[in-house]
Amino acid sequence: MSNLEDLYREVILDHYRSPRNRGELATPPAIRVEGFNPLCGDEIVVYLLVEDDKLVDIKLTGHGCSISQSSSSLMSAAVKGKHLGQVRDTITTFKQLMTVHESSLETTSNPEVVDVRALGELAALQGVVKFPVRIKCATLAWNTLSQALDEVDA
Amino acid sequence: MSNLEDLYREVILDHYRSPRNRGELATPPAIRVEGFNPLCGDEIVVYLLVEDDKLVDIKLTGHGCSISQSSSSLMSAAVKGKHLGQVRDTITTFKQLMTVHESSLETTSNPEVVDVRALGELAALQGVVKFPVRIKCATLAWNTLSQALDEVDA
Amino acid sequence: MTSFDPRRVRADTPLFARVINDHPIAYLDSAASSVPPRAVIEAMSRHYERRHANVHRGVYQTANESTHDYEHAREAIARFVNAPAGANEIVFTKNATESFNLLAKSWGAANLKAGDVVLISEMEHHANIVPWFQLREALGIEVRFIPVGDDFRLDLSSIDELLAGVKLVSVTAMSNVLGTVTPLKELARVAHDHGALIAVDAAQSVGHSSTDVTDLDVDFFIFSAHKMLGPTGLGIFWTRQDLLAEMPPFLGGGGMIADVSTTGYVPAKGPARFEAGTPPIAEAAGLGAAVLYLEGLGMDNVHEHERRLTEDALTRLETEFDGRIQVIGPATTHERGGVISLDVKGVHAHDVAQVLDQYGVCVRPGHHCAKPLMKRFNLSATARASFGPYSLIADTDALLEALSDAVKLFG
Amino acid sequence: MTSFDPRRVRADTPLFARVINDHPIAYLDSAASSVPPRAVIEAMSRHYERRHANVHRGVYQTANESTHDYEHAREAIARFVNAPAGANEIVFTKNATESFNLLAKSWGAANLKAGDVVLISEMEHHANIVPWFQLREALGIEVRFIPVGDDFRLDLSSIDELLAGVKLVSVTAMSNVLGTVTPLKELARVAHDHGALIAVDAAQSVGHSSTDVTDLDVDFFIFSAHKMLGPTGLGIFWTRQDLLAEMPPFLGGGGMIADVSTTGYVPAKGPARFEAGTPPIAEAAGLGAAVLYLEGLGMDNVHEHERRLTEDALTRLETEFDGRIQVIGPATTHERGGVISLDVKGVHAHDVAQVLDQYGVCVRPGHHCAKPLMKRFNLSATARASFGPYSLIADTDALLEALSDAVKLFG
Ligand SMILES: Cc1ncc(COP(=O)(O)O)c(C=O)c1O
Ligand SMILES: Cc1ncc(COP(=O)(O)O)c(C=O)c1O
Repeated sequence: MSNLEDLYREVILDHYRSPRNRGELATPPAIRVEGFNPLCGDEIVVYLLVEDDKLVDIKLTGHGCSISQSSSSLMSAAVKGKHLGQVRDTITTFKQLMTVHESSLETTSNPEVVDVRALGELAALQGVVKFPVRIKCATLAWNTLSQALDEVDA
Repeated sequence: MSNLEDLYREVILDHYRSPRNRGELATPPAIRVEGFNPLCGDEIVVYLLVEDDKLVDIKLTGHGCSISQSSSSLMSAAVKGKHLGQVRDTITTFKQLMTVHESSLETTSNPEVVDVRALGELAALQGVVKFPVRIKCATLAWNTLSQALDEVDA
Repeated sequence: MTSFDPRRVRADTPLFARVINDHPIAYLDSAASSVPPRAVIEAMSRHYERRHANVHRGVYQTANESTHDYEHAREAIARFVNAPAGANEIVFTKNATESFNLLAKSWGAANLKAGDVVLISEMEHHANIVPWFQLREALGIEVRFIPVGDDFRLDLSSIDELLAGVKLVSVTAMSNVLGTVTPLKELARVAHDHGALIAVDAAQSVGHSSTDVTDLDVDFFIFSAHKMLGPTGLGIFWTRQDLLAEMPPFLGGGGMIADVSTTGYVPAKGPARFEAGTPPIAEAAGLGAAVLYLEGLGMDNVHEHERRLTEDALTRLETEFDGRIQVIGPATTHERGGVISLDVKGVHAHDVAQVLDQYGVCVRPGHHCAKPLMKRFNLSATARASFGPYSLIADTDALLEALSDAVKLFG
Repeated sequence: MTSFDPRRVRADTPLFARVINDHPIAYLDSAASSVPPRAVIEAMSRHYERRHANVHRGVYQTANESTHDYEHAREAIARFVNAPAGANEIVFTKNATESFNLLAKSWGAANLKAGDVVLISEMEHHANIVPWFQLREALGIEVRFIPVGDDFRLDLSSIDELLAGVKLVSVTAMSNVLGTVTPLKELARVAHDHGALIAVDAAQSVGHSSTDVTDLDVDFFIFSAHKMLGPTGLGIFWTRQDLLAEMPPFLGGGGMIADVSTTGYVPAKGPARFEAGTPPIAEAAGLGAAVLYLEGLGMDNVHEHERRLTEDALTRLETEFDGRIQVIGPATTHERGGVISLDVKGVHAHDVAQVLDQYGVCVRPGHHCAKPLMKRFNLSATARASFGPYSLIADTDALLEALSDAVKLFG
């Protein structure tokens, strides 16, 4: 059964109360991409500074629930300073973690295919999949980051 | 209970098979008004020749079911040659005959307020009120005539 | 006055048998959608089981019965809102939102031109905003906003200036976020004095208090069946017969025509002109039953019941949380309905609602389709609790207990 | 292949318990609206009794369940018609008619300009005619008609000339008057060869034979839930994801936006952009159940069953009435569905239907919202009998007996 401790782990509440990498970066050289969750009103703005295929800096602004805010904070900590390839891998892994098995209303994360240890603190978000409506809160920042990377490529 | 003999009285079938006053009148001096029943596709065209407050001639064209056709034929026979005041009285009486008591799906005509004898052959249409959807078939010609009289007044 | 007992309403409403996370359901989301009683659900089942057929174009018995139910619902609604010319003034749409699109794109497109002003308010639902923006794109009209004051009420102090150039005032009867009730009679009077018509978004009022469009002296009145104990899939549009007669068609198709050929078409007269295609027939049967049910309760009883619940909840929210929880809306029940938006300091509305769900308490977090209003008060979301005729003090008890826990969890 | 038994379908469908004028009901009006089985009715009752809540904006359990049912129906429909990109291509409207208005007024208004041609046919339903006439008024497009031949089929002999200047071909999959089935694959190919897109009115086909929009290679596909054993109040619009992404908003309101301020709005992406306001939630739950039920029957079984009934009825109508009754439609079941329009010489369709009602036989008289087609064949009305998966030879027996009596009564 779903219960609140699974969702609101201490790491999550900590990142919610003290978000990492809040702020803006000058554009250019940084790029700026906005993400919306129209149904709940969550908004996020991601600033990326990419140099030599490396994400040298990332900043975030926006507002939303503890899940969307902690997920974006955890994300920023996880990808800052990484090569873009690694960033993409992290996104992929995280999205797999958030995959819901749609065979029933019961949902489980996908531990066989996701190496939870490799995720570090991000693994705290694992409990979100038991609350399917909150998955879009957790993935908002990541989808926005994906979109930003596409702009870098373009 | 509703049954077919009530609806399809011999007079009605006779007027359906041999409609009276079919045809057109030259306009002007006659006036011409069209009536539609959009839901069933019935159409009627009424030509009226009014002289000195008298309906000296009436002709009809159009097509529709036995009820709409016989009602228009019966109407033309009932009003032809009458003074407009009498024509209006006949319309009123006929509409009363077609009044449905909406308190339930059960419907009855209104014999207390309608002098059925005064209606002559028109009384054959009395059975229609037991078939509420057909009332609009029976009244199409009459509504069109009403409208035509309004044009005469205008 | 009939004796009104909310526990009987509850017993009549199957959903309340549900247990959520080991708690009896505390449904506090009637502002989003109300919960239909058994009589409404059964009216629809009966329709499908006994008489289902398409309307209007049949002569056989079940088609007559279907048509009768459908038109009967139109009469019931006309009576319920006291439409001066009865059922001829009631158009059935799919929801209040379609009704607003009908207003903007039929009446509006025919009667407004570049520079004309439609005056709405900062506390409108998107249903009464976006169609006007769309009309602005199409025609170049101006959309102007009546501001909302810090007292959470329409600021009518400059209403005469605001009305300059206005052809239509379109305002909510009751805010679905603040609970604020609009002084409609007064607004109708000043609008008419300035030569403007007035449209009312009654989605939040019709199921909670008695309605009289004739007495209000308004011109358009819009609401949804699913917010008055009726089904989804059915909206209502009322306007005066003379205005309806002049409105051009909106959606085109079967049922809304008098004639069609390969060269053109002639639209039908009356409400039919705006009801293209197979209408929501079973839904109308359900709405008819909902009107009967509400009439049985007595709308004044419903209103007084919800007023008392609201008064109690407002008092307790004020006294039991040391200012940690702010009510976004008027503090008393004066000109205010049973919609209570909460801002819990330091806890996002989504998280509040999530914690409450563990207690079986159903509240809605978000912007409630009223983003301009949220921006006005610098909020991104509230957690909204709202009452219906079946609500009990026990629901408020559950709400407050769960809120305490949410506050504790987030520290 | 599953074993298909129409008597089981009948036993599953509560309406068939009805007795009309002392006769068991012979429901032969599925082309107007089909009769839902118990599973569909119960899915909707269960929705209202157990999980009713508005969708999308809630986090509590019944809101999740509602949302799940609603989105699940979208997936079921995507699977049922084999939409290449799945549920993201399915928009829910209120009926097929709204879907056509969406096509004309969103895609059409954005992609057509004065002089562009929309090619429809003489056998279209008003739903696929009037919206194009409305667009002609608004934009000055041309609406052109593929003629129908004396064999009651589209006359495609001049299709290349007809396609000159055409941007969109919009045709019915099956005529609701004639029963004629359109050669869609062939039409899609020639339309595409001429650089035109193709839209399909599948209202009459989807509940009666299997559908594969990918294989047909069409661009838009429109139908109604209530003609496929589902509820009223719900229509479907399918188009390819790339086309959907480019379509501008149609109805404005809540749910179709990404953002709204006092100065403007940003529309949402995907199907949501076209689903303004509270959607038909219970209806979607019903549609989901209808799809499951039809999948259980097997659409090929349903099709073959109705084909046999049609073949039998056509033969008997031909042999038993000495030419007094004419079938307005193809004489064999080759490229023809189970819709049989009758012209009884000397008896108006309304009178035919009235007499039939005395025998519990439900047929529909009238122009069937296809007036241009009626004019083409110089008819004002036909009496139309149509089959569904629950139809039996006994229904045809009742029809023929009642027809004999109608012929006798009118002499
Ligand atoms: C061929 C055809 N197209 C469109 C429609 C319109 O469907 P609806 O009335 O559900 O909008 C119908 C049925 O009335 C039809 O038979
Ligand atoms: C004030 C108000 N107006 C309009 C609407 C729109 O109603 P619907 O979603 O039924 O179209 C709502 C509810 O969502 C509302 O609360």
